[in-house]
Amino acid sequence: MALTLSGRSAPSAKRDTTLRIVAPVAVGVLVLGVWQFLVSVVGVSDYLLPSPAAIVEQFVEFFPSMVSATMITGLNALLGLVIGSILGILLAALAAGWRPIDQMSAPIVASLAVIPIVALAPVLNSMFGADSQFGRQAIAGLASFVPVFINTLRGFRQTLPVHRDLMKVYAASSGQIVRTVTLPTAVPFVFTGIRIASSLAVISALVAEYFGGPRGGLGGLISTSAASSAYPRAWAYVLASIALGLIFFLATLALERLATRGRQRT
Amino acid sequence: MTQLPETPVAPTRTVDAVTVTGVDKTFDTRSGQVDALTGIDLTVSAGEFISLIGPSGCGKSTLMRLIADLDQPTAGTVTVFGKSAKQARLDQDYGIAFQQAGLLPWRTVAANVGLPLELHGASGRDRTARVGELLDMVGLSDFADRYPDQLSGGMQQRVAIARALAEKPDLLLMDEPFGALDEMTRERMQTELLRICAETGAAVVFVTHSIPEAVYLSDRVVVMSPRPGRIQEIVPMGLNRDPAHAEALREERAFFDGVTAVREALHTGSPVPTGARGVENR
Amino acid sequence: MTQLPETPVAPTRTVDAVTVTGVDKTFDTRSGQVDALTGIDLTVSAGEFISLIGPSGCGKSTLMRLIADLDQPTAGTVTVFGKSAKQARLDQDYGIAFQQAGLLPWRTVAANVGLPLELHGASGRDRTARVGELLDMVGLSDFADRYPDQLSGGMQQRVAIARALAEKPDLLLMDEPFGALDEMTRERMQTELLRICAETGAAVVFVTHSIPEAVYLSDRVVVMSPRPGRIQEIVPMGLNRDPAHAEALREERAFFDGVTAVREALHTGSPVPTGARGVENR
Amino acid sequence: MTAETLAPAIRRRRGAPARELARWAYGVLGILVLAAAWELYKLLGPSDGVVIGDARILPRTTDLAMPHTWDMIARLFDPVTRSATANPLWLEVALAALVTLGIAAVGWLVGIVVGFALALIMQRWRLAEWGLLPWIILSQTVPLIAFAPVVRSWGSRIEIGAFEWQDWMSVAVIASYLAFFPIAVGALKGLQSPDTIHTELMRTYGVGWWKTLVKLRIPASIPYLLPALRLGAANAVIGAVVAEVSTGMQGGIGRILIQYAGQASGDPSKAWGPIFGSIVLGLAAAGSVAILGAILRNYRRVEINA
Amino acid sequence: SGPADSGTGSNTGGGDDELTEVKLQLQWLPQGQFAGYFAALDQGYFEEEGLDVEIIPSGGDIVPQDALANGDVDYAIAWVPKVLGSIEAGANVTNIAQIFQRSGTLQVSWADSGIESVADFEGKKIGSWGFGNEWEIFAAMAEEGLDSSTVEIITQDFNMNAFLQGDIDAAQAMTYNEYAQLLETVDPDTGELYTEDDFNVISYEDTVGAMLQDAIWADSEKLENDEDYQDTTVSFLKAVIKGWIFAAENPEDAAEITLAEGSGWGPSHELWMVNETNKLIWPAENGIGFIDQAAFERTVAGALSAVNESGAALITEEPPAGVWTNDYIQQALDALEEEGVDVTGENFEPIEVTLNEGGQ
Ligand SMILES: Nc1ncnc2c1ncn2[C@@H]1O[C@H](COP(=O)(O)OP(=O)(O)OP(=O)(O)O)[C@@H](O)[C@H]1O
Ligand SMILES: Nc1ncnc2c1ncn2[C@@H]1O[C@H](COP(=O)(O)OP(=O)(O)OP(=O)(O)O)[C@@H](O)[C@H]1O
Ligand SMILES: [Mg+2]
Ligand SMILES: [Mg+2]
Repeated sequence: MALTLSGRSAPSAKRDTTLRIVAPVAVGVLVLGVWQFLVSVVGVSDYLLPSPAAIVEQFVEFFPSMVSATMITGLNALLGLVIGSILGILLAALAAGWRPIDQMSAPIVASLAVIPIVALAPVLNSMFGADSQFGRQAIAGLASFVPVFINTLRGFRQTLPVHRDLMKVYAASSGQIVRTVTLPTAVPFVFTGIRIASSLAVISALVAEYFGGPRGGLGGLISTSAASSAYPRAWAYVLASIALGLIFFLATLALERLATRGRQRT
Repeated sequence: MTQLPETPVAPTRTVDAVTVTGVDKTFDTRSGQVDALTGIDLTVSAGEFISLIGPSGCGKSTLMRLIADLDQPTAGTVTVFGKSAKQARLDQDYGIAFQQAGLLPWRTVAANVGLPLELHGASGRDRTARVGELLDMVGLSDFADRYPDQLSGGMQQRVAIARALAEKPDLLLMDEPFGALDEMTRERMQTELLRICAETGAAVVFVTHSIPEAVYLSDRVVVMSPRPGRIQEIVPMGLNRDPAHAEALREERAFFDGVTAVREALHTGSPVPTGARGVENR
Repeated sequence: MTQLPETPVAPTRTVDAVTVTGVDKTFDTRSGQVDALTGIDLTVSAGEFISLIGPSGCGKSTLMRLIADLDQPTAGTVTVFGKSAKQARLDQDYGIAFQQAGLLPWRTVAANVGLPLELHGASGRDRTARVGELLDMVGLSDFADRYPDQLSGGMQQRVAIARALAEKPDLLLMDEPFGALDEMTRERMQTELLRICAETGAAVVFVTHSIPEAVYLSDRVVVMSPRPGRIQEIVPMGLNRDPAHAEALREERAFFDGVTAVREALHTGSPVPTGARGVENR
Repeated sequence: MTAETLAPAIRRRRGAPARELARWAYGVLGILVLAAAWELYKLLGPSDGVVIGDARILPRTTDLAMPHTWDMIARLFDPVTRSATANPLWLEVALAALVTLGIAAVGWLVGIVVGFALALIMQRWRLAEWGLLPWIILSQTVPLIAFAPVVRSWGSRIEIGAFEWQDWMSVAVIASYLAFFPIAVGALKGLQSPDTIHTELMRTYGVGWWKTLVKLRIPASIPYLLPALRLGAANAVIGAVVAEVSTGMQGGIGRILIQYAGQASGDPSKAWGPIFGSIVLGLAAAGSVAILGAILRNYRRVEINA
Repeated sequence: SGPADSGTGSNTGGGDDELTEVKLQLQWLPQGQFAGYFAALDQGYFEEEGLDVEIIPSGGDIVPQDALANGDVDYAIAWVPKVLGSIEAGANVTNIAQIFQRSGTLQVSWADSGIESVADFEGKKIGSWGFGNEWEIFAAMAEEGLDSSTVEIITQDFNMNAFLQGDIDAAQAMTYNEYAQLLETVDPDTGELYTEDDFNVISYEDTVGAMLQDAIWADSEKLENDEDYQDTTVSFLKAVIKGWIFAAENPEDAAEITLAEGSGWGPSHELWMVNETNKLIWPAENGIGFIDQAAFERTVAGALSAVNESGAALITEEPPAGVWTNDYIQQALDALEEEGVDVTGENFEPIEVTLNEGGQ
């Protein structure tokens, strides 16, 4: 079965599409069922691991606060993602155009790629002030910057030699080359970078809330709820943050698909 | 294939299309110098079809790139229609097609064909008209709004040829344009190329690996030998290239003789390991 | 090319190598059913060399995959040396080679050739000996410790052929094995393949797009036509395939006649768009 | 993760020594330029930063917010505290970094085992891939901090004979949670990477899934696995640091990170020590995978950018 | 001289198997705030009582009462209001000793800010650490009719930079820690350290919002059913009391001990912390750790009235009856008094501590 790579039949093609949706849902339901079973029947203490039912109940009860918290954190993540992506693309363009910039930025980008957000959050908070959301946006921006930069730079280097030759043949100006070949080639890579960055932006914006600033975001409420042992509520906020992450992921995935529409697989 | 609206043009220029004189090309690589070409002399008349053939690495592509001014010779000169290669490139005196069609995947067929016109500032109206003409010529009018990945390899190659013809060049440079196609499609494309050349009167420098292809298409076949790349022999073909006759040609005695002549010229340059081989040249 | 230590083996099996009877193959795709093959009947005798030729999509690869038991027919039967295709696969009765050499890039040439032996538990000693023999046969003894990326395309293809021969199969299946090579290398490989076949006495089913290649190599050329894939005609070749004569053959009248015959058979199946075409069959 | 666009295979070239040297020189220059920009902005920028509307788009330049680079460096060589037995800051940071590195390594190994096992299951059964992959992707949107206490609490109940759950194990588990993800995705991509031609070849040899796995899929996965392992190593370090902060484990860099952050009002330069430490730590972890790559270079004859 | 020589955590019995193993969960990193426990360990008081105590520090997300409720540890140090929330969520824990008799929480603003009382918070940016440390603020604000819609609550970092840089108008600060951080910071205008005169200080102890802080919590169920645990509890409390008495009498030594246990503060800051912590404990009218019913009820009342920014109340109903007990602390106090130990600290005198820059 793993080795048959030949074509699949039409009914099975339809079945595949169904299974692709059913399978993950089934896994989810199964896990939730076992979880609920452990808590409500086997009697695993629901103190630390609340039952799914309790979480949903809290989610509903605190729905307005869920929404507002998701908006606050989501906005931070979004602004961070946008700022980080723009910076990443601009710097990548510079680095692609001028090799020394690339080599000079290498150690800095490598460092940014491995630095834990928790390490930078307190420092950035002092630098940008704890009274605004900007520190968090800056953190989400930094986290987004790295994958966008790396992927964009790679994208700028993907121009096919045959396309370069073609442009030379047409005696195209460097502006024309960038517009007609370099940029369109890089676009799918840029969007791949943005997709990878989107999850990072959300997580970073969330974690940054643990280190000070205005309250009301998801991160802060998760910790506040957990600190008073309101675990079902804490997990309800976690649920909201998963939903937020998912929205970001799906939105950027859709963007990526849009950008690569009608492209040849090379 | 629809008939081209314009009447076929006879070659108007009297000056030679390409003149290559004493050209050497050496590449500096990490592992030392590579002599890709030495002492190349070649003249291509206006409207003439010549093929470059030879084993891999003999410098066919390099020679074509020198003519296209995509590389500069280490020694010697290349002139195109009496100008320097660079000037000819800037004047868009030639069109070019490569082994990979090299279409821009994010552009439709029409936008790909119109690319050179767009880059050189042709007005939208003129462009649409010319692109329509060109797509007619290569028989792809129905595919104008498709993207390259929706086309077969042969169709893509036809788009590339249309693009090369966009600015009505008097010289076409083609580097194994049919290399990736299957035999039958290839034969069809060859016939079409001959028709197009007859219609436009352009000179062609055609790189290929296939002896029958070279023989079928060319006025003269330039046989090259490697290490360092030299011209082994130039084999003139005396075939009747009347389009009406094109298909029958492939089964004629003269065609097979041409094949044999080119084969023997090739084998003189690089010895065949086993079996008897002909040493006579035509 | 070194001489093979063993003496050439005459085909020992008396049973036919391949028998295909009334085979249909239909693919279900999203856009509906595709009839890849219909009513295929074909027998390949032991030691016989047959080529499958035909336009792209006519089902050549599909037919070969059915023989190799990489796919199952929708109707009809395929037997290989009198057994079911599956049994023949499990018994390693055939060797196979594809258009891409398909070598494992992380294995040396020797380890690639030895792969099937290794998988079937041959002892290290036996393996080394057999790999040495095979590399001798394809003339790559000096490259045993190289990696595939250090070889030219032709050399890679020779390694793939050596690998296909590793278990001394009585049947070789080859799907456009020389498709990616340049003309000169290709001719050389063809000559070598003939020699190897003569040495091992294996039957060969050879898929190709090149008419001269099919004519040069085969005892019989199976010409296929597309939509749905059928056997158009089986053209027998009566050429003198004595290895000493191999090279001269390409320039003989009989060879060109064979080419013409196959061309015409091909064009009967799929009409040629322009020009006159022969309708006579041999 | 879907159709990750892979760059065409490229051959790794070893640069000439001079070029290599230039690369390093430019790298150092880059750091110096960054430091110079920091100082220049600190000199010229307004002390309350550049504020447009409500947003401070450039940071404050006070010593509290932006200590001098030389102060940060100098602070590394001062003792941690004035107590007589105190180590210099860099040593304290280095010791803590080593502790964290050890834990991250354990987490990384666990992540490799789990990630690879998942990839195998998903490769073997298409249904498993469809059922699990979305959840694996989703798992990375769960904030780590949410379940650090749960892990610690569950762990503390594990006591089998002489084996007792240690705090650092909770940290390692959380580190592995971040590390397994790229490895699972990369390994899956790698295991699925062999061309049809190769899998069919194995089929013509009449061998089953296991032999195909050992002889074909695993070797073929290595070019995909190496970048995944590198990402996994960096993630393991990040996870370990976060988990140390979260569970309050002693001895590691996460602990001194919050401790020194707490002292930043009186000693702003000190807080940068563990930041530098964690960068070095992450680079070391990611760099050590490069050694693995060198050992396995014969398996990377086709280079993949993942 | 003591088991502390081999450090915490590692001395699990070491052959001396008569000792009862006890785990104590702190609510933060090791520091002077917990000097009494570390002193009891260092001075061998636990050992004298037949206990082998492991002190477990905590970090950002470890909730001590949860660790206790889950059976991870035997005793936990935690603030009363936070535990009240946990109890309502189902934690079965009992306050057995109210070590801090007074609240040490301050709201610090600049001297010229005009924030003199909780009522002045209106429309201001008020700092708090979150993690359940904000309930005193919400309770005090509730009394003044303020809530998160009229006061902007901002989460503070681990340090006072947000306040020093003017991001927040009034910062939450513990007398023993953050307030000291302010006093060890150089005023960029004068080049000298800030002094107490530079700040307005509101002490929650003086407001209705005051809540009980560091208390020792035990597992209610075991307390009820497990006699060994009851005995251990009394022994444990005895040793803890002795530890705190040691810290009161020898603040310098106590500071040394916590520094050796891994407190990362500078020496002067550590000493300040021990000294200020002592002030929150001593004098203890009814003996250290004795729970004052009135104070407890006031905490409960505050917790009932406080509503945070997500609209959630800390607790919605009175905690169950068994939430605190003086039984065990009383036994421990009595036993010690019999030995002639002063457990009220009648004569307690804090020392004067001079803070150095950066707490050094
Ligand atoms: N840019 C380059 N740098 C270094 N060497 C080069 C370069 N381009 C070509 N060469 C070398 O020059 C020689 C001729 O190459 P060229 O591509 O012209 O051969 P070709 O005849 O087109 O071969 P093929 O039939 O394989 O296309 C080869 O040895 C090749 O390795
Ligand atoms: N796995 C498959 N699923 C669906 N259709 C298939 C599949 N394999 C082949 N086909 C279809 O069957 C027909 C025959 O294909 P096949 O690959 O055998 O042709 P071919 O003669 O080998 O062509 P080529 O010369 O291009 O290799 C084609 O129309 C093809 O689209
Ligand atoms: Mg070439
Ligand atoms: Mg095929």
